[in-house]
Amino acid sequence: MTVAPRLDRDHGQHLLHQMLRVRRFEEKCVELYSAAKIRGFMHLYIGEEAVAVGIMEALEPKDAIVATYREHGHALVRGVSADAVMAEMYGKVEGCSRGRGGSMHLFDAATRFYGGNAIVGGGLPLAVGLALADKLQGRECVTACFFGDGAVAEGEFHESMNLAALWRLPVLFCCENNLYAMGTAIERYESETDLALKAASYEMPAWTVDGMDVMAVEGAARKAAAEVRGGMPCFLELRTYRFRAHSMYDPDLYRSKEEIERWKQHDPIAALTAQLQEAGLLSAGDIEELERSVAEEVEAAIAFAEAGTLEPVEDLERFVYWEPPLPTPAEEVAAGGDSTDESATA
Amino acid sequence: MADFLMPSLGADMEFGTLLEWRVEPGDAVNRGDIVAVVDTSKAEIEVEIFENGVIDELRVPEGTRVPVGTVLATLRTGADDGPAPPGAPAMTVATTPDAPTGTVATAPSPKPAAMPPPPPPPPPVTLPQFASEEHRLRVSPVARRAAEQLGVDLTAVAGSGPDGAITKGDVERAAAAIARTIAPAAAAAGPAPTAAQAPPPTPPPAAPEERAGAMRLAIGALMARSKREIPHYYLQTQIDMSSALAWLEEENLRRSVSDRLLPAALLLSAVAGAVAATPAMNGFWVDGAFHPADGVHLGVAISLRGGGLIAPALHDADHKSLDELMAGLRDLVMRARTGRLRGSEMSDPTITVTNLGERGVDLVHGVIYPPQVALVGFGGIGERPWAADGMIGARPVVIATLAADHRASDGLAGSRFLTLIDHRLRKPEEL
Amino acid sequence: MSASAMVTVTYREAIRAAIREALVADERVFLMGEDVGAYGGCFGVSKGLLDEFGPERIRDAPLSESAFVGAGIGAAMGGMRPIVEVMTVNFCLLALDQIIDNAATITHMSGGQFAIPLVIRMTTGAGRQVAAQHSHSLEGWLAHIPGLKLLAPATLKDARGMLAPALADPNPVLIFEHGSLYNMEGELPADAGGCDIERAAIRRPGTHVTLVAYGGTLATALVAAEELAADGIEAEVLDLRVLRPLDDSAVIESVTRTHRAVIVDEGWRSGSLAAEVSARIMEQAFYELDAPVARVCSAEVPMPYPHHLEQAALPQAGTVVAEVRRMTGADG
Amino acid sequence: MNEQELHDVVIEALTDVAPDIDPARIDPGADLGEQLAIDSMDFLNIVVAVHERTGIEIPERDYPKLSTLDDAVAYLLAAQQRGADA
Repeated sequence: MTVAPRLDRDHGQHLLHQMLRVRRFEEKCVELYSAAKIRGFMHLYIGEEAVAVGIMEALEPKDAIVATYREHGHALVRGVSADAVMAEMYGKVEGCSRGRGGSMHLFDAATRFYGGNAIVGGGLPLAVGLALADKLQGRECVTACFFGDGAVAEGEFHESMNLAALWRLPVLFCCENNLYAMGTAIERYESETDLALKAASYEMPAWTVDGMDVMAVEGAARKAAAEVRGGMPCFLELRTYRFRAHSMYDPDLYRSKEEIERWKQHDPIAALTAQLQEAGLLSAGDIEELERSVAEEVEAAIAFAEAGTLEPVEDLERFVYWEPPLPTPAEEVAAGGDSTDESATA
Repeated sequence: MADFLMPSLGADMEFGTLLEWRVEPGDAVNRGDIVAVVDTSKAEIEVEIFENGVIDELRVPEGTRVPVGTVLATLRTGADDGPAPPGAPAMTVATTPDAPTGTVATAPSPKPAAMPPPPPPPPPVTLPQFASEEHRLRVSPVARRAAEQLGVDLTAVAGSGPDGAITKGDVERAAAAIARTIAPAAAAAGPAPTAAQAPPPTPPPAAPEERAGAMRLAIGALMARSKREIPHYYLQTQIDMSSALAWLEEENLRRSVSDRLLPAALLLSAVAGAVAATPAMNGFWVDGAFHPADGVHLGVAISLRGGGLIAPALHDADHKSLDELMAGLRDLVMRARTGRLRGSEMSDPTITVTNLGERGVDLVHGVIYPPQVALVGFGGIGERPWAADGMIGARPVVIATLAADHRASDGLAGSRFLTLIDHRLRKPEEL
Repeated sequence: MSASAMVTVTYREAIRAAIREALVADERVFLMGEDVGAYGGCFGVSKGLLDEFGPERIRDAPLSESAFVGAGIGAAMGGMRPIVEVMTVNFCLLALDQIIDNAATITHMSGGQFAIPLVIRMTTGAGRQVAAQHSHSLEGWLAHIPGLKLLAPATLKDARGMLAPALADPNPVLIFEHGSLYNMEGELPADAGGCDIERAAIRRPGTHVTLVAYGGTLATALVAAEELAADGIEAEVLDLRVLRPLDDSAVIESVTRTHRAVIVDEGWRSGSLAAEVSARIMEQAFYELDAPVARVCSAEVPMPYPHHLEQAALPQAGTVVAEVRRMTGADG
Repeated sequence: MNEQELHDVVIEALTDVAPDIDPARIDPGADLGEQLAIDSMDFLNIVVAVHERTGIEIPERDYPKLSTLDDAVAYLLAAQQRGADA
C-alpha cells in the first residue's frame, strides 16, 4: 500500500534541498555557458524541479531512469554527483559520461541512469526494452521514463505506449508537460491537449498532476510506482513550466512575459518554502544553511570540473565499440600508489 | 569592481551586437536581472547579469558589434571595499584565453586590442615541379613501379591494357625482350625479369645496333640499381679440382663423344646442391623483405657470340643428374645463341652462376641481378701451387666467388655456402 | 578430426538452426519482430520456434519498428540478448532513429559504460519482382555508421555460423540476409557451429583479377569467374562477409596479387559500399593496380517491377565478365 | 676423305656452331678459340659434329691437338689413316 507523503520537517527540507540543488546548479550553468566554459546545446530545468524531485522520491536504487536532454535535474536528484555532472558539461574525463556526452547525454551505470536522450521521443522505446529485460529476468524494477509534451506527437510515443501496455511492462511514463514543444505551444500542435487521455486509450492508468507542487508529484509518483510494480505501466502527465528559454540560443519570442511571470508565481521552490514556513518547519536559519550547503556543492563541482582532465586526442576513437572497462583515474592513482618501490618501474 | 562581458550564447557565436541597454549608470542591479539585449545574428536575446551591484559605466554604445568577452559595462560591487566574493571571478574567466574552445580564444582583453604587428614576410616559396602532362603515358601504377625496378623505358613499351594503358605484363614482356637481345658483356648478371607469369618474349623488330643500344641502357639502369640498392658482400675460396677433373676424364673416356661432360656441368651441379641446402642464397628481395624461392633455378650466364651475356634458367637444377644438367646446358647455350629462349627461362632464375674462367681470368666478382640475392662466379681452372699434407704441389684449382645481398644473408651463411660447393666438387662421384 | 555427418539444408533452415541453438544455449536470448511467432516469419525462418519456445521468447511485435528495435536496445542494455527481426531492410528505415541515434551511439556517449549486445536481422536485396519499396540494398548506408557491425552471410556456413558470435559481441550487430538466398540448398555438417565475424573469405582463388562481392552478389561473381576461366582469365572471388568493419587487409592482399579489382555490389553506385572498397584499394594499393578499379552496381533507379527491367537494373555476371575483359585488354 | 673434304667438314662444323663466322677470314694457322671466341661447349659441339660426319672419335686428351684449323685437318687426316690401318 502506498502512503501519501506526510510533510514533516526532515522530509520537507529534504525536498526543498533537492530542488535548490538543481536550481542553483543550473543558475551557475548559465553563467558558465556565458563564459564559454560550457558549450553545445544546454537546456535548463529551472521551474520544473518539482517533477524530477517528486518522481525520484518514489524510486528505489534498483529502478532505472531514462531521461531527455533537459536532464541535469534528474541526474542530480537521482544521485549522480554534481562534480560528475559539471565535469561532464566541461567535457572532462571525470564527467559522468567521460566528457563524451555533454549536457544532453548524462549517463551513469551505477544509478541505472540510462541517459539523457537528445532525440525527442527517442528514449521511450529504450525504456520499454529496459522494462522488458527486467520483466523477463524476474526483477521487480520500475523504469521511469521522462519525456516532454512534444514527444507525444512522435510515433515512437504511441508505439511505445502500445507495446508497454500490450506486454504489461513496468514503465512509469512521466510526461513533463511544460506546454511548449521547443517554441510551439501545445494548442498549436496537438488536437487533444489532455495528454492523459491519450495514454488512457492504450489501456493504462493515466492521470494529470500539478507539476509545480512537489508534494503532489511525490504522492502521484508513489501511487503510480505501486501500480507499475503491480504489473502495469502507468502514465503521469505533470503540468509544469520552464521559466527560462528552451535553450541558450532561444530568444523566447513565442510566449509573453506576462505568461512567464504568472507561472513564476507558482515557483515550486517558493511554494514549498512558504508552505514549510507556515507550518513552522523551516526557519530563516534553515534556509541560510540550505543555501550555503548548496552553494558549497556547486562551487566544489566547478572547482572539480576546472581541475579535470581533457581526454587525450589519441583516445578519440575509443568507445565506438564496447571495450572492457579500464581502471578509473582514481583507481589508477591508487594502483600507482601501491608500488612504492621505484626500482620496480625503472 | 566587476566587468559585464559580451556573453557567449552559443558555441558558434563569436560576435554580438549590443542592441539595447536596459540599465543606466547608477542603477542598482541584482544577479539574474536583464541588463541588455544582444543580437547574436540568429536572434535577439535578453542578457542577464550575474552579480549584485551598481552599474558604474556603460563601455559599449548601443548598436555596436563586439567580440564575445568584450567588457560591455563595469559594475561597482559590495566587495569593492573588501576581498572578492567567492563566486565573483567566474565571468572574468572568459578573458583568459586558455579554455579549449575557439570562442574564448577569440575574446580580446577588456579593451579591444590593437591589431598585432604584421608577421614577417614569409620566405620565398618554391613551387613543386610537376612533370609535363603533354606526353603523359597511360601507365598503370604497378607497371610504373615494375618499369623502374626493371629499368625499362616506358616510352618504348606498347600498352595492352584498357585504352592502351601499359600494364605490368607489358613491362615484363619488354624487359624480357630486351634481355634476349644482344647484351654488352658488362655485368656478370642475367637480364631476366622475375615475375612468375611473364608471357613468352616477343623481341621487337629492331636493328641489332638499336637493340644493343637499348640493352646497354637497360642493363646500365639495372646494374646501377643493383649497385645502388643492394649492399653486396664478397667471398672467395680456392677449390682443388684434381679429383673432379680426374673423375671427369675417366668418365668421358667411357662415353661416346656426344655424351661427354664438361667441367661446367660439375660446377653447376655442385652449386645447385649447395643452393638447395642454403635457402638464404636462393630467392628474391622484394618490398623490403626476402622471399625464398620455391625451387632452385640456376641462371646460367652464357656469353653470346660477338659479345654479350645472357643468363637463362636451368630449372630445378638441384634435382637433375649430371647428364641432365649437361643436356640442359647444351640446349640452353644452343638456344641462347640462336635466340630461341622461352619466357619462363628468362624470368625464373633464383640465383645466377657465371663462369668467366674460359675467358682466361682467375676470378670474377659479380654484380647481383635484382631482385636475386646472390651470384656465384668461377674463374679459370688452372694449375696452381697447392699445399697439402705438408707438401707443395701443382694442382688444378678454380677460384669460386660469391656476391651476396647483405640484407638477405650474412658472411657466415655465405662462407658455408662456398664451402659446401668446395666439398661437393671434391666428391665428384656423388654429384 | 572426426568426420561429422553432412545434412542437406537450406539457407533458411541454417538460420533457423542457429536461432534455435542460441535460444537453447542462453536463457537471455529471445526473438522479437513482426510475424516471427504464429506466422513463422515472413520468410519462414522462425517457423516452429513459437511452439518450442513459447510467446515470451518468440515475441510477435506490433508494426512498430521504432518501438521494438528500441526495445531490443533497451533489453540488451538491461541484460538480455535480443534477436530483433526487421522483416525487410526498407522497414528498418522506420527504426533508423533507434539504430543510428541509440544503438550506435550509447556506448560512446556514455563513455563506455553501456554495452549493446543486440542482433538485428533483416532481409535485403532485390530479384523477386517486389518492386521499388521492397528491393533495397541499403547495407552501404548502415555500413557508414560507426558503432554498428554489419554482416552479410552469403553461404550456408555463414548463415548457420554468424549468429552465435554476433550474439556474443557486446555491440549492435546487423545481419543482412539476401532474400534470394533463403531457398539456397546445400550440405552442412550436422554439428556446424559458429564462425568468425571478422574476416573476408576467398571463395575462389585466382591470379588475374579480384572480384569483390558480398551477400547476394557472391553468386554473380562466382558465375562470372567461371565464364572468365573459359577465356583463361583466373578471377579471384572475395566475399566481404563483414561489411563493417571492413576487412581491408584481405582485399588489399588479394589485389596486391592480382593487380585488378571489380566490385560487385547490389547497392546503387553513388555513395555505395563499392565506392568505399574502391577508395580503400586506391588508398592502400594504388601502386599495385594495373587498371582502374571497376564497379558493377545496380542501375540508379528505384527497382522496377517487370522482370526484364529488374534484371537489367541488377548487377549481372555478364557485365562483370565484360568489365574484366575490358580491364585485362581481353576484349579485343 | 681427302684433306680438302676434311677441311670442309671442319668449316661446316664451325659454322654450325657459330653461324656468323666468315670461313674466308679464318686464319688457318691461328688459335681457333681466340680468333673465333670458341668456348668449351662450342668445341664439344664441333667435335660431335665432326664425329657425326667422319666417324672419327676424338678423345678428350687430344683436344689441344686441334687448336688451329690446319692442326685440326692434319689430326683428322692422321686419325682417319690410323683407323684405316687398324
